[in-house]
Amino acid sequence: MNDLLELASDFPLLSRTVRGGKPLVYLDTGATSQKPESVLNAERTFNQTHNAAVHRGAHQIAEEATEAFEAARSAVAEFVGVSFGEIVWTKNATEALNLVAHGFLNATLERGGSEASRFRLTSGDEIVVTELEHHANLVPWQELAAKTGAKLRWIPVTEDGRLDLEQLDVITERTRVVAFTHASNVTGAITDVPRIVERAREVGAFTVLDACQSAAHLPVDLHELGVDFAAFSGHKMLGPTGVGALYGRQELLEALPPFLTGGSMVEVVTMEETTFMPPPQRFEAGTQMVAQTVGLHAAVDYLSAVGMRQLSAHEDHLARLMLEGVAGVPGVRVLGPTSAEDRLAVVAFDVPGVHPHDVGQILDDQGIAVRVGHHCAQPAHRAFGVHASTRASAGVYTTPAEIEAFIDGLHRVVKFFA
Amino acid sequence: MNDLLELASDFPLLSRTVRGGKPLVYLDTGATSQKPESVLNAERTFNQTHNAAVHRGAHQIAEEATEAFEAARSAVAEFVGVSFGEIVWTKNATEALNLVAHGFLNATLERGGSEASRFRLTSGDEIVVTELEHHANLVPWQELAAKTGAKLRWIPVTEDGRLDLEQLDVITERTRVVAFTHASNVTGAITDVPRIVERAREVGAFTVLDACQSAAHLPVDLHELGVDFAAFSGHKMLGPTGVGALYGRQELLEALPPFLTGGSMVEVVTMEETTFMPPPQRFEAGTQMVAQTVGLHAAVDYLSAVGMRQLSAHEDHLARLMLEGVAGVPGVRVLGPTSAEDRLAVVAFDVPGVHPHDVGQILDDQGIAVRVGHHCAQPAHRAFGVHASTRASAGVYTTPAEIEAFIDGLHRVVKFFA
Amino acid sequence: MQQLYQQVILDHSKSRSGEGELSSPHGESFQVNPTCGDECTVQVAVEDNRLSHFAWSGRGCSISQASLSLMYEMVDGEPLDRAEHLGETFRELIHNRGQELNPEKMEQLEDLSAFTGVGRYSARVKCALLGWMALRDALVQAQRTTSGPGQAPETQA
Amino acid sequence: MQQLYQQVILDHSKSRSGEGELSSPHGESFQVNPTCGDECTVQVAVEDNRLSHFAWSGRGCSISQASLSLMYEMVDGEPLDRAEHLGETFRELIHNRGQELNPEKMEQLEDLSAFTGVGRYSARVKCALLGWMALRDALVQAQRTTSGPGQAPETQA
Ligand SMILES: Cc1ncc(COP(=O)(O)O)c(C=O)c1O
Ligand SMILES: Cc1ncc(COP(=O)(O)O)c(C=O)c1O
Repeated sequence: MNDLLELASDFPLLSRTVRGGKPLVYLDTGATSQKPESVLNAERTFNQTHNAAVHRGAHQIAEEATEAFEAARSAVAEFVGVSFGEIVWTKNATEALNLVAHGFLNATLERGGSEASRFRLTSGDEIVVTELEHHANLVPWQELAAKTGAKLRWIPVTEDGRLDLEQLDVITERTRVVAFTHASNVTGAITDVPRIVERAREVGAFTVLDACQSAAHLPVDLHELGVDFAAFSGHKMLGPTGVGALYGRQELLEALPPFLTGGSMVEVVTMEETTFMPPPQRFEAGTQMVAQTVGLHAAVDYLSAVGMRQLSAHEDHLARLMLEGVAGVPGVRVLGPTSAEDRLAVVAFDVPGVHPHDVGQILDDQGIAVRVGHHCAQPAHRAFGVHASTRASAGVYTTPAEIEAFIDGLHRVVKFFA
Repeated sequence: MNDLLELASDFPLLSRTVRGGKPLVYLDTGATSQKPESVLNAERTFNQTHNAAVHRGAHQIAEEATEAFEAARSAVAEFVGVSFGEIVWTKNATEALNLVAHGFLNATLERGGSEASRFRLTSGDEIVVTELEHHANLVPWQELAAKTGAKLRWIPVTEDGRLDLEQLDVITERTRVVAFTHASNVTGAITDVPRIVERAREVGAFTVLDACQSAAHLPVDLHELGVDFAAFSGHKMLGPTGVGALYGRQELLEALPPFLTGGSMVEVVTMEETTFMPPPQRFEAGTQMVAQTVGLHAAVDYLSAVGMRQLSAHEDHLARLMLEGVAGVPGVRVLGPTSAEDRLAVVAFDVPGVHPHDVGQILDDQGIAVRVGHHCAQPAHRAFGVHASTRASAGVYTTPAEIEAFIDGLHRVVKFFA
Repeated sequence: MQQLYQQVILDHSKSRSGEGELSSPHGESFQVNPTCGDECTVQVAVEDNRLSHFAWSGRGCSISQASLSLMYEMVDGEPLDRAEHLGETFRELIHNRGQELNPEKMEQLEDLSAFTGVGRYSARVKCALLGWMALRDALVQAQRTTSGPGQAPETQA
Repeated sequence: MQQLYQQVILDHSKSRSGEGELSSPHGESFQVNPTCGDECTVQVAVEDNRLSHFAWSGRGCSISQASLSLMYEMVDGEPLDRAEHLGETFRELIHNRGQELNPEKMEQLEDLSAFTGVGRYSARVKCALLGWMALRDALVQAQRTTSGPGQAPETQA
């Protein structure tokens, strides 16, 4: 019981009501998290006091802005267990994953010089993804495959919504990239990362981890996990919208050709040609989301103060309550593991005969906010034989009472459409 | 005199002091603008009350977030004189310009189907830029040229820092794209857009306008200007960092292949392939900078309430004061037009024998914040025979007294290093 | 919730009138709601400026299915201009944020007036209109195909 | 400002000792400060573990030029380990946010101690260190090139 955190009062939005005075039960953290007051304050203070162009001005405010911006990089790097220079700011995880895929594309188009040759793809090469991926970690690889002639293959999903690691032999000597999720935003299943990394290393393939769902809910040490690249988003981990990050192993970032080009990532520019800065600047073209990185800094400070182990134990408890509760609603099928082991408090389910839109609507009417649809993972839904589902997902601020309200609400849904 | 606005008190940061109690004189608006309280409040209110994933949830907060997000699009579209569906959110202007360049690249790589064929480039094609461009509107085109085999050509700069429109014949039947700035961030010169558009139309080339500097300082009507694409950044126009926009003529956005791929921009996704949504969603992959679009909405409301004509008259007056003042400092050379006609209140200059870093440092010591360096426009500086310059730039909140303080400071710089 | 899920909507979402396929339609449109993957296909045949045959298939929520089913009942066999006019009025209703239109229009809408409450939920607007978007699109196509008097395609229900 | 722009800095930014070019250096490094386009090239020759010849060229602000000029005076002809050690101490000083190091270190730095104030201005740190980055890089190269006793290249000032 001392697993349980009581933090909701730190989050201003959570005290609001919806649909005519009903207390809000926010179970859509898997889509985007709410932000603690400390994050909102950090952004505001930056904007009111230190806002200026970074890495540019010689004036005091520009120096302060630069220091705040780089301090944020340092804090986020430490939070995920990597070095300062291995964190590249992006607008979201999607951009981070596109950055890596375009690095391969640009190398294949012979940009980036000889050190980029290790990223060149040919039609004999293969890219491996998984059937559980969010579209953000699938479509960029489809595009890369289409443009380079490389072939896309994938690790299938098991009946209980995990990656089928019996089928790791889809990773072969032809595989150049293995892109996979740390935790599914549909099934909540946590991936056995070391096993996939081991297999990828055997064949010399690069690994790209989608850490969007894990970074906010589990202790994540990317160096320890041994992946080559990883992506995550600020808005899912108590931070602002508009900021995300790419992790890349130092040596790889140094060899990867740039993606977006423009100001602040160049060394010498003539009309004819341009030389580029070392990473991470090489990948940060134009004015960055400075205030948002400062907000994300406050977010990881908040998470660290709570403690990621404590947080993950709290959510583990909530996952158990959710799974038990949903199992008690007649007919409802969970898409994903039905036990809480190696699983996030993200529960997607199907109510036979009732469309998720209708499930969500009746819950919303009771003040319960869940997500409905395919959650940007159509192939995963197809694997379960459904087109859409309803998903409840918890966060650091979620309470057992809210899970209870949700389960009650779900019973009412079934009754309404009976 | 009734040109003059007195708005500094709306901007919290401007009341701070620097370097041991000296009042701040912020003349670095060309790099990034300060934000009025109303913008900070709009973002905060959104985060505290309406924050949710947009275009996804069925719950009330998600509906509110979606409405706020699309209302921002509508306000920004109106502000620059275009239709709702012609505005695509990006993280900054740099991304917007890269989006267009990558649209051409992707079409050339045969993405986007037959309707994208109008964007395909071959080695016989030419891309025209100008010597005055910010790196953001130069390097992406260099990259596109290198990847497609198209040739890069450019309109040179005149001695007084304007585009040399006598040399418009660099735009020929081979020209497919003409990318140029609406106003230079170095010389402040405002471009005669209709003349370039007319020439581009004669030869059937697409036009891409960098409206970064103009959008915050002049009335801008992109439909009237007749350009095909345009880019601008929120942080330069009183809005938050982390948000910018691309304008694209409806018909062209409809034909342009996507750039970033992932969630929220797809229709049907299978493991093998993906179909994409119509614009603007097709270009908005992943979770967007929602709170920042809401901030930008408040920013354009603020600018509209001031009135862009009023604002531009105010800045015209400031430009005159700056130019007169700088002309009175012995030896100082302005890089750009020395008269205030067709010119922004952006004045870059060279102090012979004193490096811009040192100029900026002595000004900073007096509380005056200017920018030093090449301002992301190395070729423009090269055209003036210098490597760097000092730049003072004004905004809606700048006062004549601040310009005076700056001119006094500049006299002191010259004395210090005499 | 009763205001949104009127009985006629719940009934039609189950009974689904007009579900089927035409063997050789004059016009056909496939529409998808990208948020949820809901899809529908509408097929039409046109004769003497009337919507002589109509069929639909699809999957989706109660709102979208009921909308298609009621659409079938309202437009099948009707003059084209009446079908189009009805579509306009229905769109107007759904965009009216939960408020009724004037009594005359509400009367024209007949059972479709049950959808009034949908307008209060902006996320559901697309559900109610998906079928009508498909109808409009299918009719545009049909008008292109049928310059002279066409064959009447048969329904395979 | 007098604290930042010490007289010795202003003097050296004008006199620029050691500006020139070696005809065949053992090591050479070009560095650029991307913010402002400032550049420098440092060339070194190494003999018997001493920095036997040193020359630099470049353009930049008074801090960067004075730093190169003083560097020349401090390291030209010195044993390699002393030059490297001096670089370490100087870097430490510049990163010390405007505070002096311990008296012993300040003494070692001699005239370089005039740069103490630069550390207070984080935007200028790079200016003060650009030359020293080039020196370190050039020495790494020289150590690669010179396995045996090399030719002494001549200065063309
Ligand atoms: C003329 C011009 N173009 C493009 C840019 C790039 O804008 P951003 O850095 O916001 O992408 C800037 C500002 O830095 C600019 O002044
Ligand atoms: C597993 C996973 N990957 C990727 C993403 C994409 O993140 P974003 O939309 O912030 O780019 C999400 C969230 O939408 C996600 O849950």
